[in-house]
Amino acid sequence: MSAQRQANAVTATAPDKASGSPPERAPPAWPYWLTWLALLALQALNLGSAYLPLGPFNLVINVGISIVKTLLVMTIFMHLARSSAVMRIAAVAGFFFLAVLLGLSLGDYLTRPT
Amino acid sequence: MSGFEPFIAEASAAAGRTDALLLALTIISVLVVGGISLTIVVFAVRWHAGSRASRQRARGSVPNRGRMAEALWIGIPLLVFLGIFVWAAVLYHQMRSPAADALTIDVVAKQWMWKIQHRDGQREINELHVPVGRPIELVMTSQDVIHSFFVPAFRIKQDVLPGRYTTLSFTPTRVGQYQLFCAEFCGTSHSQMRGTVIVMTPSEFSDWLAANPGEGSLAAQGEALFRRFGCSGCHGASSSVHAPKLEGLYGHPVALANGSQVTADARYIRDSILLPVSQVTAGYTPIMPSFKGQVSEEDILKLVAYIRSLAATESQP
Amino acid sequence: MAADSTPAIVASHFSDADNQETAATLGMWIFLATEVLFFGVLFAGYAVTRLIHPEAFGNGGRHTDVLLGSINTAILLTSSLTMGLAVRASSVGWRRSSVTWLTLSAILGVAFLVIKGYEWYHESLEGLLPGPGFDYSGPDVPGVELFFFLYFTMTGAHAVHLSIGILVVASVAVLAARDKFSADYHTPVVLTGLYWHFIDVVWIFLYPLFYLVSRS
Amino acid sequence: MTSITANGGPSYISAGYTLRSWLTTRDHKRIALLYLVSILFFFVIAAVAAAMIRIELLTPAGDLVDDDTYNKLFTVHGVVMVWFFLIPSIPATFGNFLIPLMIGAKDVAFPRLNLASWYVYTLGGLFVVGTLIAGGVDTGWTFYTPYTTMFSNSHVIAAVTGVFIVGFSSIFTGLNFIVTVHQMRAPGMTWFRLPLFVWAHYATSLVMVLATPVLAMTLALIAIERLLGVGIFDPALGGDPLLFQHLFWFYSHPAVYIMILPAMGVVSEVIACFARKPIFGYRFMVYSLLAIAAVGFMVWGHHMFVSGQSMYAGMVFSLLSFLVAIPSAIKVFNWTATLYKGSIHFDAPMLYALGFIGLFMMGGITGIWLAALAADVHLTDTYFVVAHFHYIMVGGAVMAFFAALHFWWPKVTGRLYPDGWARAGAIVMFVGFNLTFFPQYIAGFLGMPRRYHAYPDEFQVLNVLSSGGAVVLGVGYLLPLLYLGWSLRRGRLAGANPWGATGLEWQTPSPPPPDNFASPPRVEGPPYAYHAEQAAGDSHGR
Repeated sequence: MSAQRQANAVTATAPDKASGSPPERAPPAWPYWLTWLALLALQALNLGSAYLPLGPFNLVINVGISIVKTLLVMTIFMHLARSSAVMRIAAVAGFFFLAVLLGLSLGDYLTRPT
Repeated sequence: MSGFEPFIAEASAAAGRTDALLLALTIISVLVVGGISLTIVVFAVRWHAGSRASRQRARGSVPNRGRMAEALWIGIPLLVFLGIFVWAAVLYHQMRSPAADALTIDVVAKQWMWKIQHRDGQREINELHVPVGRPIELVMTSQDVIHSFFVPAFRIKQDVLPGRYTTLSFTPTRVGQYQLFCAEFCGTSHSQMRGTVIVMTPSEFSDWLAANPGEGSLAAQGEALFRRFGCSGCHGASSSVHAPKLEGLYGHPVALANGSQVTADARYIRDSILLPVSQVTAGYTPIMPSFKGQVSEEDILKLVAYIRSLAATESQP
Repeated sequence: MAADSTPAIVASHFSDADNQETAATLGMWIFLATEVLFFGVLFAGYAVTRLIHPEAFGNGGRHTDVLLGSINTAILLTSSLTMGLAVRASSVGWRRSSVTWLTLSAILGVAFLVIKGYEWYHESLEGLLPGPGFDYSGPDVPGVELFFFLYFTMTGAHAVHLSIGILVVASVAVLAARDKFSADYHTPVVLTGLYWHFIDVVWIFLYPLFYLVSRS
Repeated sequence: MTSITANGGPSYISAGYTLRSWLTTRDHKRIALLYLVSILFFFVIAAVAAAMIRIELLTPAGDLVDDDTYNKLFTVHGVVMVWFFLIPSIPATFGNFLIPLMIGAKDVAFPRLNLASWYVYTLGGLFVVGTLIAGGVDTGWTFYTPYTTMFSNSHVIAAVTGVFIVGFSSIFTGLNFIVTVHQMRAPGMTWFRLPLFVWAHYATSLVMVLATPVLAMTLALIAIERLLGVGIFDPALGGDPLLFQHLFWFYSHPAVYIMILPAMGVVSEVIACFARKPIFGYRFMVYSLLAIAAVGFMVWGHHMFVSGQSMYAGMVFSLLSFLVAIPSAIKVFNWTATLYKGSIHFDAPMLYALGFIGLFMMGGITGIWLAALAADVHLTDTYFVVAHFHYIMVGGAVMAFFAALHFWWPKVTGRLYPDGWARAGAIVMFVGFNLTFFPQYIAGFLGMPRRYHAYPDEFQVLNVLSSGGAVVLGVGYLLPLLYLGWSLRRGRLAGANPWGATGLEWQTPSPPPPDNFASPPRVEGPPYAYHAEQAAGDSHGR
């Protein structure tokens, strides 16, 4: 962890550091702001697309955008981009087994005779 | 094959086929459990602590012997399992494919009895009379909780759900009386929800039908209900209301207002009576009121029978 | 990292602070995986019920307040930004900055709840609260009622999580203000952040499923 | 009980004798004992219910208790056995006690969470005891809708609340174990040096953590639906009862693996120790544990072949169910192969473990019958299913629980029990179990439905046999209580390693000190460094 922190280039001035330890280097803030802008843009896209008559594709686009937003939040805000493999597996596991639950149970409903 | 005949009657076409599968499973199980148990006993005796049997590895033993053994006992069970899977799945598919000329009988389950309605209007409770050799299709629904229609001698079982029709197909092959159980726990007197399936020769069966006339055929009763509930006011031939015609409807595809298509089967008609606005036919306005709570499951089945009878009369273009 | 004013508090059964932080973070991720499946049941329920009542979900979806829903979505996304910045600040030991961003996140969370509460209040006045008082006329009333049942259950479960989140963020902010954290020990902030972002992720899916159905 | 360890420091037991020292402990070993006492309490409740069921079924008429009481009895038996005994049985007790010892750690990663887990378990248990006192619940442990939500007149909400709460105790336990195994391993304890017991608990924990929340939310929906009359499961309200079954079995099928995976871990340890051989195909054993845990999530629909589920879904679930049987088969073959050219001792733990293999094999192979679609149509919801899952859950998981109890008893208490009595107990249990449950296979095969308070006369012979066997089985369960209780005061001191076993837990005194190890252990090689060639001549190898 700490090695990764050191590797980041932006130097922080740490004006409010109360005690006498040396100033720390902070990771850059721009990825957070950029992600935020991207999320808001995606939300606008989400909202806008909902008013286009696309039939079933409205739902596909809605869920697709939500997945992209989730990936952004998880990789940047939740630091999965620089986490160990174990954390990534733990993060994916829940979604994987949720997909199993949704997939196999919807499979029943979609293959029932009408 | 009839390996289990002395122990449990084999009285339907499916029973013989299922028994062959069960016999194969029995043989495989005895061989596997017996074989492994015997191996364990032999090893345990031969290599018990203090025995003089050699523990040395055989000279020149094959490298990767362990991995070969694993491959062997992954591969062989896999093949056997796949074989059983296919066999059992084919039988299952067979059970679920009703014959075209099947005799349809309606079953309504409730806590804690089975109510049966025959096409010609005969009604019975906890008894089901059927002719031998004729494919039967039960159309089943429940008035309250989930039940399950289970006839061990036929090797068949199907849950009976509220709010939905499930079907059960079988062909009785032997005259006699067989037990009918409710197999899904359904409350206080679940264990008393039993009945008898009486398989008769065709001539006995027609005698029985004649001796137990109902109040006219199911379709005729349905027609009476059709008038009584006022359905004919809109759906009747001379009605001025713009409502879908029911002649020639049953069994045919219906285009819905939302662009999708459904087949007009018992389920569709049931839903249309209880939730008319959920599946509106294309080109019509959703003006039909819901009959939920006013019409019983048995009456719905009668109405279905009536609408079905309309299909036969005027479906030819 | 040993020479710091606020040394990490390492429980005796951990080998070192890094080990302890990794353990706590992994624990949080596993907890979030259980949360995914916890909410997953409701999503599965939504999917199946929508499959059974497609029209009703369209009609129900037109009765939610898309404007307030969209504003709330933006608020929550923004709170994720502030939370991310709070974690960043605490990871380098900036006390004041960390406290500010944490407080801001909590305030945004409260704003979300206030708007959400206002929406619920209006929907209940309109008779859209499922139960004996459900008052809706139109096709497939049961389907619409189920839509609103899922709407209230899912947004309700989300709001419960968010309320817990606000309390946790507020307490962590207090701890941060009391200088309990340092660049070497700020695990509670990291964990709070993960939880907060997860709440955001849940909402990211709830938004289109309840506010953007059949708008076209 | 031994109060002083070999090196003179106090043991985890003698570290404090006050009630407070137990109720506020964070020592995983003490929490394990708290759990042990609690689960035995619930085991007794569920066993009494089982005994009353078996007495009722002696005659075809429903004459001992009325139908509602009978329905409540089997519901209590199911609910308590599944959630309050079997699920926590091995993980929360032996898993808790041994995982830190086996990996050379001082404690689990989150000791406070560990204690919280026990309190949550106890709180859930109080709800269930409260339900019982208030008059019970009659829905069956499966809580099928719409019976549970709309038709039952019993205390459904209290019962599902209890189960909802207890779910969190298993989530806490699972979370703790996963992080512990990842983060707390001693130097040199690489992943493929972990004992299979630890691997088994790792796999179990994955299931606990990922399946339990689904149950919790599903039961919450049940409670809401019953309370408010709105919900997605009731067809009268536009919902679908099969959705409940999907969600319920998404948890409850993997729940069987929560019970059986730790049992497999126990048996692997015991077989290796008493055959004096490394486990055959260690890596395959590891992979099969993980495969069972993962594929086990995808087979739940085999409980629903006649439920009205689509035929194609049925076929997919059937195929997947056959596939999940493969790794179980691998394990049985590998245990058998481990015996080959071993130096086999027949101490009590080994007898229990061999009994496990036999019974698990029977339960597993009848699982194949039930995975086969057409066969399942006839057999499901009959006593065949009852026999099948009792062979797995009682024949498998409970036998393994007793194997673990006998194997690690000296480690936990520092005392040895009389081996002759213990061997007799194992044999009585094995025989009694088969007498009780084998007739149920036949009854089910002949068509006797489950959950029947009264039944047709022709099934009486089989039911009397089964009830008779239950008496023997009951004696089998009482015997250990007697001699293990006796050993607490009178048993010989065990010493650190009475079985001559490998594994880090045997390298510390019995009972272990509060911090587990005097100095942090270092692991140099793979597990199960047994040598049958050398042990053979020595008839006791210790």
